[in-house]
Amino acid sequence: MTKLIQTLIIGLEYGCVYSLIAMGMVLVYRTTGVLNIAHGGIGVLAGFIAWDLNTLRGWPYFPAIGAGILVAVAAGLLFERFIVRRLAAPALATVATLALFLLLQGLVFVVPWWGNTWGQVFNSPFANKQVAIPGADYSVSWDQLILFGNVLLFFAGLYFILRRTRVGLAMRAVSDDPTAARLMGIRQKLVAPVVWGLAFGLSGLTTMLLAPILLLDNTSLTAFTLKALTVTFVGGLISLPLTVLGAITLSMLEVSTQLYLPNVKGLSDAWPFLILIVVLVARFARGTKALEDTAVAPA
Amino acid sequence: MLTARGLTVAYGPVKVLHGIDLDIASGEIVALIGPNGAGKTSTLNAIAGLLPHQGEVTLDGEALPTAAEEVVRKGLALVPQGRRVFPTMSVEENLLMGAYSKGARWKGSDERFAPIYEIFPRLKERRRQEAGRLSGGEQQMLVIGRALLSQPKIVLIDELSLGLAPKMVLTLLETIQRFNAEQGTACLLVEQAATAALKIASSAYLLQRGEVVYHGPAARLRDDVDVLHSAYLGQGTARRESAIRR
Amino acid sequence: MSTVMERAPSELSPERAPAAPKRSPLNRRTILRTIGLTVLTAFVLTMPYDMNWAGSAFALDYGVIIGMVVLSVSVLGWIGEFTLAVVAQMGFGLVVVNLLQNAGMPFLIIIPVVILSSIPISILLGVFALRLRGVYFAIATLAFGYMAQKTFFQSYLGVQGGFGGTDSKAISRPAGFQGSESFYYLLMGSLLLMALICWAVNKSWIGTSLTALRESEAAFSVLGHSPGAYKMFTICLSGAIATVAGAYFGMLQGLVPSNYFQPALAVLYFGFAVAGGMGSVGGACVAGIAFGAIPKYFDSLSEGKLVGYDQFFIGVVALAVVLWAPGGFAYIGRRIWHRLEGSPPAAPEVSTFEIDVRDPLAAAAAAGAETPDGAEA
Amino acid sequence: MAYLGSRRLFVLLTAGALASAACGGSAAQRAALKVQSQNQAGTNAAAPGGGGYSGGDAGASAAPAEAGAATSDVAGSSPGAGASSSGSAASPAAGSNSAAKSSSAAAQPATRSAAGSSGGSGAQSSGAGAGKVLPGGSSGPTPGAPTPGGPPGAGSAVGGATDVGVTANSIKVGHIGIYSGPVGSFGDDLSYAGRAKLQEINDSGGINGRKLDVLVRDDAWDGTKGMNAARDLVEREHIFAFCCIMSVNTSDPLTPYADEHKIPHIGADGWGEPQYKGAWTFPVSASAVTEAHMLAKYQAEKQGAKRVAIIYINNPTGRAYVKAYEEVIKKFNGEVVFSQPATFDDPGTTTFIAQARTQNIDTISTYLDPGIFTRLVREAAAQNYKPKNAFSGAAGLYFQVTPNFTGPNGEGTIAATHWVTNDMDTPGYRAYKAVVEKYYPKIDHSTWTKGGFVGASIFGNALKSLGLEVTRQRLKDTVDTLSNFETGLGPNISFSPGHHRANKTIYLAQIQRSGDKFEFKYIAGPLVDEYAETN
Repeated sequence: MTKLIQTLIIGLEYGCVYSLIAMGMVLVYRTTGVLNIAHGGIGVLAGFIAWDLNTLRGWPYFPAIGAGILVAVAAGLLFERFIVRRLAAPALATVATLALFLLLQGLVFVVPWWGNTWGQVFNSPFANKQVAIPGADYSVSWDQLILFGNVLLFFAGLYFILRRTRVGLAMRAVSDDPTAARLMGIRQKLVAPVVWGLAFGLSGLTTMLLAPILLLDNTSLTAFTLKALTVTFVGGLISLPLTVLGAITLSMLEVSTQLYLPNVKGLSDAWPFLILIVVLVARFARGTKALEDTAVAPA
Repeated sequence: MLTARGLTVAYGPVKVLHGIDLDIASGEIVALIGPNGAGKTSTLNAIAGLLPHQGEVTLDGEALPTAAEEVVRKGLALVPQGRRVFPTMSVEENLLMGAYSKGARWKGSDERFAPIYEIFPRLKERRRQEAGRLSGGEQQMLVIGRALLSQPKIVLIDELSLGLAPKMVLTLLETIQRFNAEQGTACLLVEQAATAALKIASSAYLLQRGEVVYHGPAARLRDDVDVLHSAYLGQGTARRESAIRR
Repeated sequence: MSTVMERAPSELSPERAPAAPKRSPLNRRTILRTIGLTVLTAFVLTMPYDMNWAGSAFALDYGVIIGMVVLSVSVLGWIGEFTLAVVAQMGFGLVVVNLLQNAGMPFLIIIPVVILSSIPISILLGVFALRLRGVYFAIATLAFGYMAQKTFFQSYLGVQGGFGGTDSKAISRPAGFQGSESFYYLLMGSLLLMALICWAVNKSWIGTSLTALRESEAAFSVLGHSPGAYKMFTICLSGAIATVAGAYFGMLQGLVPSNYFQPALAVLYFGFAVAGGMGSVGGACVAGIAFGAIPKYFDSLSEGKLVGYDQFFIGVVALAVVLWAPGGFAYIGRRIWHRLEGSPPAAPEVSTFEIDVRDPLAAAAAAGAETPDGAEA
Repeated sequence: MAYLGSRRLFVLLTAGALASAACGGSAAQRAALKVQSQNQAGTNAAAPGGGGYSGGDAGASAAPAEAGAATSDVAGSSPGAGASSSGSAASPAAGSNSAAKSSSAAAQPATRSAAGSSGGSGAQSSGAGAGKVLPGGSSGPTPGAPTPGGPPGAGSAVGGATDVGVTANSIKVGHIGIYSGPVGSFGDDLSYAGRAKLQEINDSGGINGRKLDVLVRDDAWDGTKGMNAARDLVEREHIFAFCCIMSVNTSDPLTPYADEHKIPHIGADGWGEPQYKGAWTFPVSASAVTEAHMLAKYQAEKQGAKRVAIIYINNPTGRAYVKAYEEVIKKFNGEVVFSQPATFDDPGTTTFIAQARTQNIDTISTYLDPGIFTRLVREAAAQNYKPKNAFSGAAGLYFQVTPNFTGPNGEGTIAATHWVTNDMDTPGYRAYKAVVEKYYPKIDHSTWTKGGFVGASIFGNALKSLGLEVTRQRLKDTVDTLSNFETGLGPNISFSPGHHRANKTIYLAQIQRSGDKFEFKYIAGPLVDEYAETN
């Protein structure tokens, strides 16, 4: 019983992390056609700014992480305004996010007073607090609960924005058919900043949520980002619910193989690839067209 | 109302429109016909701001912007080829996007959609359904309805009939005619299957190899089968018939 | 025209540049080319000594190997794809070398076997390429690289220390090439050979077919060609280069822990390839050598205090390239060369990357934008 | 063209980097710059002595010399010790065997002449020293034969036979530290203690008139990088010897390399077993195997450990740690139920803890750095789990950062260390602390800082005892017969040829609460490893 609860909670924890990152990627990809590789880099930048303010400058915790996330949002807006907008093709913008990723990972070392940055402790005020689960010899830490809560909030928020708000509907229209969206009078110039700001802010938020659970360093999101990328595949880089489903499935599979089949070495790390093959075969069996970037035949 | 002077469009080194002139009066239905590759779609896309072009396009004497998202705000709506609904959005949401340029909100949307639902009752039945799952005809209704919701002075419709049953085409054309009569919305119809369009149009342009080879009353074109034939069958005949050029 | 890619590096084959009918530019061009080629050859031949002021010849060896890796990434640009599995392919090359050296095989047998050993993995990736395009293919290769690193390299090669899993012996350099300087000549020779092969392939009918394939796969297959075979060929070529690079990498380093085969590094190498000019042979070699060697030179300048600087600056350079010279170093190099020669500027190159494939109208616009009046001069 | 462009860019960028380091840099960065400028000063000082050793002045003459060195590498002889003089009267083959046999101090001169490499044997060596110039004679600035170039200058300053990396007034020493990488944030301290001792030697007059010119490199705790740095130091910078490298991942592969090139490495960290197989490597700290033995014994005897789980960094040392722990715990009827490798990018601590809980583990032992260890402990706390005997770990945990990172969750953790613990406050520890903190006041005193200090002390003493005749072979022979060197930090160090396992002593410390802080406190030791191999 305890083992099952354990599996579920750990699976959910990592599933949430993958989902957060993967959703940010899908959001950007759908609306702009750009694969945002910079996710890890932005998170690191925001995380270190918050850590700097909190531990080096003595800001209280919440204003510090708020500032970190704001910086991430601002970075998103600037990136959109000065770089993405200048690049006509999404594929070029994808490469630009890659450059940004390298730049930011390095930046953490370049700032002199951040010094050597591997593994900084950045505790939330809820460190070392946990809630026991009734009926099982197990507990969930507050930090984990906050992670779950935030993921739920983000889901709900995103759902609301995409369904009920003008800009959200515009985002969906753009992702469905950018040309038709233009014909409706939707200005990319207004949609794109929202998307980029949201995505970069999400990266920042993800770091803030993870830092108390893990340590903060310049690669803390990279490993997760790689797995999240494979998860986006499940939803074909389009469907948000499928992406989340894929994320949770992947983490559950990983955790349960590690806990129930500890002797099958390497299986848990092969899951991203195996899932990918399953998705491919399923698509193939259904006769769905091969996944590719081309959406519409030339007019 | 809508005028184009010297409209030129090129894909790379290949010119597809060689400086054509168009005039559409207020409340008029005009057909733009011609064979495959004559440049019809390019004309529409250029006017609507989807294609970079040279030449002057004005609406009510005012130069149209060159960006599609701005053109629609000036009161020109394009229904592009291929029934481009937003497939993952519901019918309602699609319609709402149509009203986007008029600052539409969910509030009061029912009243605003009412005229559309009245013309296309099928859409009302399926208002919550994903647009991607509608049939071809329904999708065409949706894109037309969507375009009308921006309350345009003129609507440009590209290949209304493509892939639709003749009966459905007829229904749609009748609807357009009705809307035109009731609201006074001008309409530029691009059609490859000319006969149906020519039925409701008052005047027509015949386009061939990027040039206007005929402009005049639609009825004449409709009745004079020879002209139409020559236009579609090749330039030899066309040159012989060039006498009819205005 | 929209998808013209750099076909041949000006550095390697300046005589291939389009002949411009000008008043006796031939003399000037011939002289310039002779000088350029001589300077380049001299520089390449003496590089370890020219650069000795900055650091050991090792850095350059490392750079040349990265040049091979980047070349392997860049070659895939011919079919309009990018791969993140090169790092895994390098790792397999290293493992093969280790096994063969433990079995006492000589160098001349090892390299052909390494090339052959790359084929099965390339075919596996090729199967993905048949079903997946663009970003999706990249993700598939990433998942493959991730699996290879986690399930195999980490246990076989260990972390940080090297060969933690198997207690194998360190890989040694081939006889006669033990020193960093002498090893450089072996590496540079191999890189030039690879570049030459790639260049020849790209110039042959295969290259022409690949261009056609990239422009329109449908049209290509309708004409009776098999897109699959061409794709598979390119992926095998790229895989063989990456695997050989991995083999040399093992020989250079001796002990290589698994952290050198993290999939995240593939993202870095892709960045190098873009900076060099995706699809370009010469650009890839130059970018790889520069971005590989310069940080290594930095390494010896400080006590690790410049550790993130290389990443930071590579990021800055990559961003600048994307913004101002999407054709990469290859494009910049050609422009400068043409200016020197006094021949008309190269046609502005647009890689497949520049077109929003989701939106045919935008693509058409992009294609049309540059043409009617000759666009930028 | 593009290449040139990018190079110019990089020059600019370098300038920017240096500028930013100079303006806003931390104390450590300024120290780094200082060392560099020192090095430069050393170069300049050496130049008039005859022959730059770095080949920094490129030019036509440098290239052939380099090529010569490279070919001699291929021939398999060492570039050091003048054995590269292929055409001279030296007999390179005579080298190591006879050296290994001669064990007494009295035999030293004989050994030297047998080795042949250091030229003449007597004190009147200046002429003989000149004899080991390359065939090329005066024109070729032989790597590492600086003194003979200018006989008058050499004569006036100091005499004595010299070797690669030794000039009239300096000895080039290579040091590789952990300044970046996954353990970089506390890894630099490991180097600072040894460097402090070397600096102190310089500040108190140097080695018989010669200053130590310490070239420092970073390995990012990565053996591959470390070996790159080592090759650069040996083959391009032509150092005389390595001193006090406290990074196991570099020391391990460096051992065979040092033997091959006959370069002394005094004061290695000794954590990895391969280091004890080297004739030219002299480890001063204890092996991870010894730590595992003593930890297992202590935990079995004092804590009743029966079911153990081990998480380890998957390098050779980590695997040896697991094996050694298992061997000893079995003798006490315990078992290692499962072990799991960890990596820095994805340590897998979550599932390790989850599995430990379901397997009824009473003791978790680790071979980790403080970073992953902290994640492990936090994970355990989040899951409301703590094994009965809490956590234990190899000397990698014995840092003050560990309790700082883990907070109350880490209470009860036992770590091994090879020297007296910080709270023992012996006179020797105070003396050590005084020297180290004079140069690096904020250092985190750990097993490794003490090891580095001891290594540097042995290096300095041995060099001093050589007099003016500083050769690699003599240094090796001297340290090889070192007997009962007083470290003042617990165990004393003795070497004999073929037996370099000098330190088999373990102290154990436990994280305990003191006030609102947590610190490592002495709980046991010195424990001498009775299971250790005898080599």
